[in-house]
Amino acid sequence: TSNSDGDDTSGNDSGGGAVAAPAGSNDETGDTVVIGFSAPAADHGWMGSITESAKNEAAKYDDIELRVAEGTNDVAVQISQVETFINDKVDAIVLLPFDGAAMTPIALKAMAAGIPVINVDREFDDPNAARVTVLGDNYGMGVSAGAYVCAEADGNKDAIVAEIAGIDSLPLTQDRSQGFNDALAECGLDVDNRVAADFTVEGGSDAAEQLLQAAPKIDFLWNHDDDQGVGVLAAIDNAGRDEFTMIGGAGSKNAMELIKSGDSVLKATVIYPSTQAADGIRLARLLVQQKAMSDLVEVEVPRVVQLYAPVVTADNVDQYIDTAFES
Amino acid sequence: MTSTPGTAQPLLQMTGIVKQFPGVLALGGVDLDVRAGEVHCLLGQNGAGKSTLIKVLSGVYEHDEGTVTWDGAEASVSPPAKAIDLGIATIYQELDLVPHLDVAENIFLGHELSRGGFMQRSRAHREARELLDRLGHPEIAPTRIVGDLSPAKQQIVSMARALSRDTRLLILDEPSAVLDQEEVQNLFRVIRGLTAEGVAVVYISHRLEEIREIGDRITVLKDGRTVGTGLAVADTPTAELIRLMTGRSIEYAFPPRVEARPDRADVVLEVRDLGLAGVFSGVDLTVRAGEIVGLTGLVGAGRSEILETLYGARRASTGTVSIDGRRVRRGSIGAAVRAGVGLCPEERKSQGLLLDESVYSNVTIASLLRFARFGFLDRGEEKRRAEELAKRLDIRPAGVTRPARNLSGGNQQKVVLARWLLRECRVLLLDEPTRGVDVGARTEIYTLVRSLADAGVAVVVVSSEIEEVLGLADRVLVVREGEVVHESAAAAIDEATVLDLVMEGKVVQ
Amino acid sequence: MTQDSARVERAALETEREANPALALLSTSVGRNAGLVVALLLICVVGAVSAGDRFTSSDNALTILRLAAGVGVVSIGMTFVIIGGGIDLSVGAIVALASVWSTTVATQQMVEDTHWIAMVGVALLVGAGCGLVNGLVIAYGNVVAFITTLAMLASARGLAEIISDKKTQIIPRHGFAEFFNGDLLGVSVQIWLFALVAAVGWILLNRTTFGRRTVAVGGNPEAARLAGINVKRHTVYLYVLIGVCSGIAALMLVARTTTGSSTHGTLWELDAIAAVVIGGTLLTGGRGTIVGTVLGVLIFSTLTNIFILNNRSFSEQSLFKGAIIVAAVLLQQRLASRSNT
Amino acid sequence: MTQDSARVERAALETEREANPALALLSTSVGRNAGLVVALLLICVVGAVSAGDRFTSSDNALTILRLAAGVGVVSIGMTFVIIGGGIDLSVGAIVALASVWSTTVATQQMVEDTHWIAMVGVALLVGAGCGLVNGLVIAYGNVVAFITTLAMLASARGLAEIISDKKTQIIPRHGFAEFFNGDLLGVSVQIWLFALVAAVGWILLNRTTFGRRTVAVGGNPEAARLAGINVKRHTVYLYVLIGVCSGIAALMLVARTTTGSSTHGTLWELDAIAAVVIGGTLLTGGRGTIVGTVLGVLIFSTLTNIFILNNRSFSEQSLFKGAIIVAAVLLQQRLASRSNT
Ligand SMILES: Nc1ncnc2c1ncn2[C@@H]1O[C@H](COP(=O)(O)OP(=O)(O)OP(=O)(O)O)[C@@H](O)[C@H]1O
Ligand SMILES: Nc1ncnc2c1ncn2[C@@H]1O[C@H](COP(=O)(O)OP(=O)(O)OP(=O)(O)O)[C@@H](O)[C@H]1O
Ligand SMILES: [Mg+2]
Ligand SMILES: [Mg+2]
Repeated sequence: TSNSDGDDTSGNDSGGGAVAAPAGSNDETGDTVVIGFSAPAADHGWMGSITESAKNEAAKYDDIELRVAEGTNDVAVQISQVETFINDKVDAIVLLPFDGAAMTPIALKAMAAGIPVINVDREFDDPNAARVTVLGDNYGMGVSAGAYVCAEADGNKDAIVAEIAGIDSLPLTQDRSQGFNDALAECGLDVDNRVAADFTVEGGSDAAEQLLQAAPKIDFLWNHDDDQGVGVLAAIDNAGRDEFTMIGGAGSKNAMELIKSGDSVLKATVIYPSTQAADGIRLARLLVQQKAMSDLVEVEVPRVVQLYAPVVTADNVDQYIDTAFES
Repeated sequence: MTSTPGTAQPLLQMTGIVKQFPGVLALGGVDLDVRAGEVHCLLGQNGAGKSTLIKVLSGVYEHDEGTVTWDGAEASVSPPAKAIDLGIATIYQELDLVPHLDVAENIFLGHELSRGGFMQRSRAHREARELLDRLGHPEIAPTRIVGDLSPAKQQIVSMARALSRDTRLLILDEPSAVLDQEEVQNLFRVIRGLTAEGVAVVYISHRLEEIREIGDRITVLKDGRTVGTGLAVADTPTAELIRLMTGRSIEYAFPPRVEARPDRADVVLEVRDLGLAGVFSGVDLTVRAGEIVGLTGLVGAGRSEILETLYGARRASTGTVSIDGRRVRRGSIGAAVRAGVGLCPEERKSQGLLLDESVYSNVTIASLLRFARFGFLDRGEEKRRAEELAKRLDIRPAGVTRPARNLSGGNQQKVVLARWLLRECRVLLLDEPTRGVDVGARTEIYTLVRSLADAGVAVVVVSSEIEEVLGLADRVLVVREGEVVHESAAAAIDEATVLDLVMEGKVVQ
Repeated sequence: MTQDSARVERAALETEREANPALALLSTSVGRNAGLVVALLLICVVGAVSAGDRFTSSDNALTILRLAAGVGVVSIGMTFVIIGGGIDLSVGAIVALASVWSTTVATQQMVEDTHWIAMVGVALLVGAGCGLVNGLVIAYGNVVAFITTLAMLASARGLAEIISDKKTQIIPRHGFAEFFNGDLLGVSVQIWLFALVAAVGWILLNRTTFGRRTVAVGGNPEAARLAGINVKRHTVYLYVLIGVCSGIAALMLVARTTTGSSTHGTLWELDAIAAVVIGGTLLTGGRGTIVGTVLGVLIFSTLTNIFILNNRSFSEQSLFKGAIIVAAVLLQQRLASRSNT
Repeated sequence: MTQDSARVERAALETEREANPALALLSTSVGRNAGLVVALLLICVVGAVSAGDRFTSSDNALTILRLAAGVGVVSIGMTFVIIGGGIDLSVGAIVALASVWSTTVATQQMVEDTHWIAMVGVALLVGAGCGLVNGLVIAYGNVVAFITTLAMLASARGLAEIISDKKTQIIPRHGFAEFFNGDLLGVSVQIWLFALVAAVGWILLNRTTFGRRTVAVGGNPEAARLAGINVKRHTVYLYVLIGVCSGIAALMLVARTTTGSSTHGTLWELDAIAAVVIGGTLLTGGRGTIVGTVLGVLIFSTLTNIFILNNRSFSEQSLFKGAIIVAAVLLQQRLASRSNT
């Protein structure tokens, strides 16, 4: 998984002191690195956890000075934040853009100014705009969810599949849906009802209520995001429906607890690591201090790191529950 | 009466004008002809259709039937731009200025002096300056923001605007309502100058003395119909005019004062050293039960402010107000109302009425608690009481559920009076109670105020009409530039003396 | 000229009404909002045709009403504020703050020690408190309502985020959710609450001194003041009222989602204002109806429901929603007479 | 009562002004917005103290201005609409639609065949077209501006999503971005554009018949009509004007991001209205200043910048922003005399 390299939980407040590291290891304190960090507005748990885990990660190192810009969903404001980082001549910028394509020109400008940019989650449209790209696997998430449905449907071609997407206009949502559709097509299924929410609890609840009304019977329901999932589950509870299997997305602690307990319609969730930005921070530090990734032979940090999207079920939930984020 | 209207062919002829508002026949066949160089007066009670007629004439409304002949040819005057192009300039009853533009900009609004869309500001200022000088008001700076001017000065600006175009017919709808006597004389001087140049003037007023002074011929409207047209002013006695307007004979006079009112009546209102920084100072005033005290002075002397301050609508900077011997908290209308004070404000529409609300809720608004149990209103009772008052004050039309907006000026004034009658107040403050009110209603209001006083109410009246104050009040205070310069019994002073006091601050021999 | 023609139309209707008893009947309460009723019926016809009995089922009707309930409660408060000549952009943020505050560990501790009614108290107090601040700044600080409540929007949401640390706070199971999310006579308590708030709002606006004063304060504040009404104090009351409504809406949302969150109620201010304005309340104050607002809320939620039943994309929904809103208002204008029900 | 005390104050100020030449000077143009200038200076002092020369550097000043530019251009248009008695909630959506339309394959094909000026044409036409529809519905359909433009918001964004299929559309490299995102005399073209639009707006409002008529139409529409002004037509012009401003802002955003997207300009309507209102323009129309709006825009973008520099969290920023907005308005009220520059 993404956090297999000894990353501890984002929830616990271990941040503060430096990690005592043996001489010569990557964790050894080096020259102070100033890192600018900017991400979209923390309007849902996953995004909140992104910023938080970045901060916690930075706090572990005495040689990182992190500058966190206000989360924003306005590209004009986010561009301005990056400009400020450039003016400040920070050593590296970790950027989770609201819109990857729209942030490309300013990222290029930063790179041109000699500041390495670490692109997280939402990809730029120009490979030169980032030194390193840390990606979740949105398409893969859809595929994992779809494959899980196919396996559970077990050949039943009439199974009714519903989908509650996140913010429809984001490419990541489109990728997830695409992956889901492609995987379902493999076993002859398709999405019968689809609504989009907005990653918030309230949006999830409204969308689910309407969806349940529109589809009197459902066999499988994939909900892209466990934050809005809290609302979705509340709506399902209210409607008194339990005839279907629900699959979540992102992998919140709350969702995993429900999976573990087994007494809810939520039987699985597909992980989308919220520690990407923390990885970005680490990579930025390594880059600036001209170190490499110690588990790799390479003498340079790689260009792309793509994280894996595993499915969590009751069988393997214990393995993941500690690294899950709180919504 | 300066020029003799000579030409046989009238400049303007309106025949059989019909204007129907849904549910109201505002004009039911009106004829009017106006000759170049004359002052043609329009007379009629509130709601007779005078304003509607001139709005048809200036293109604001389109008439349903009838013809308008201009200069011998049938003409269409709607929309306003067309009327303006013909040379018809109008000063409407409701002020029609833009508050945040300056004087010059208001004067030239709609026909701005401009080149290629850009304002020629210095030229506009120069020409505005000339117009204002011509109107006898050099003190109004063309760069002043109109909203800061007093209503009287705003009226002057409207006038300047009318003159800024090439005018052949000037329409004035109750221009004197916001002017004091001095200003009215000034206005007449300008009108005479215009008629001498051959401009025709249509003049609307409820003040018959003015008609006598400036008018050449008169057209009388009643209930949207012409009942007399082209009457020469000189040949028509006032009684006849009133009979035409009202259909009955009313004595146009003030109700008789009860002479030698005993001074022993209780003092109800006592004002000591009242002042409002920068506006007025040192006002002392004592009003006994049953007494009517008049405040007069020039427009802008500060009379309205005195009333508003003692009512608590403005926070006095000095002095005290006591009702029945008890001090009233400063700057609190609530306290004043609870102590039994009521105010009929100067601007009926903007300060007095909730125009879109029904008559009855306008009447009961100051006494809501009387109709409430645990906050719930008894609307039936409200309507009943309002109807009673409407009957007593003869408010027409009778229905109390109509919106106040649809009432004529005089009837709107009665609605505000009814509000305080309902509250049975001890002190009644009236600011220009007969402004824009017709002869009939005016007499009714005088009678009403007097009967209230006789019932023990202490009344304070502000009016710019000296005659009215002298006729109605028992005692008169003359206010000049924020100071009371004279106080005496109304019987002991005459109009000329008051005028001297108002103008000079002392009696010139 | 808009006003003029409206006035003329109004007068026309009045005359007609006097002549025609059927019209007179129509002109009472609901009839005054005839245009909206017709618009809503038309929308329902479209729903029935396009989605058949999936739309017409009583379950679906309840779904629409449940969706309408939260914003509906806020819209009732908004009706008062707008009639009173104000505006409140902070309702959504107040909903968020109240939802967060009533789901904190401390509040939940309190609930455990006493009763879940403590949560209700907290939410209502938070709402009333925010409303009080708004009202005081507007009435006594003379800051325009738009700016004051925009500032409150930013502050309340910021505070909600700080309190919740941007986490979604899930409430433990106790009587609260059971009550607020339960059923009564087969209808969700949420819907009952909406109905109750609307009914109380109607009575308050049409039958009490408070309502009469609200109309006066919004219609002509200067005249209201000179008639002895304490306009400033009344203005404060109005904002406290909408604050309390926001508190109630927060409780409903907490029960429905079993969570408190700083993202709750996002953009509800726009939804509420839109519902109020489409319901015929003048944005300039002085005139408006509760019935109109309720119809406005229902029109919006029915539209959303139909689009989802038909599996239409959100984009198409947006595109048509715009056109339908304008059409509804035009209809309303043609048919409606003025009223202050 | 607010008005009354304002009047008294005004009168007092006028007398003072006549006596004191320094005050007279202050009362011209910028002086009329003295409160805002002071507020902005105070904010800058806070910036300089807390962030040192990271704040005061000229690079940072340019960053602030670049951030202000896009919303700034829209705010200038909004100033006209609000002074004219209207409101426009659809500007953000129009920005999105114009950005999408000017970056479609078809438009880019056109650009290849002719010149990148074609993109400019498309964006301005889309903006003007949306504004025209808004204006016609408001002026001739008598639908209130709030509802009309709310409907346009939904429709325009919906259409933008449909056209772009919700994908971010990236423009190929040609002269367009180079020009609109380039520098001129060391200052970004975006800033020049904002300055240009503000200057043209100032002249238009203060020195042309169009501007004076806008004040008249917003201040007293009936009087404007009686003076022979075609109020309806003028209203249409105003919405076309803000549409064109939105088109310009769209071009600036496209150049900055090299993309067109249906999410561009989200909530810009609120930012623009807030800047205009904080700049002293009356929401009820009839009064307002371009200088005030520019100051309002700068206050907001400087605030944002300082928060970025100081590493403050979003939540704290929100919390303080609210308080600062109210404080700025109170300051403005204390210091400002009225004006119509
Ligand atoms: N826009 C309107 N809609 C409906 N009725 C109207 C309208 N304007 C005027 N009326 C009615 O038409 C009649 C004539 O009104 P008008 O204003 O012309 O009277 P007036 O003679 O000018 O009265 P006053 O002396 O009070 O100014 C009145 O009954 C009035 O209520
Ligand atoms: N809008 C205003 N702005 C500034 N000063 C004003 C304004 N209105 C009145 N004033 C000032 O207040 C003082 C009193 O004016 P006001 O017109 O109320 O007196 P008044 O005697 O009641 O005259 P009126 O007959 O017009 O009511 C004057 O000095 C005037 O200049
Ligand atoms: Mg009249
Ligand atoms: Mg007065």
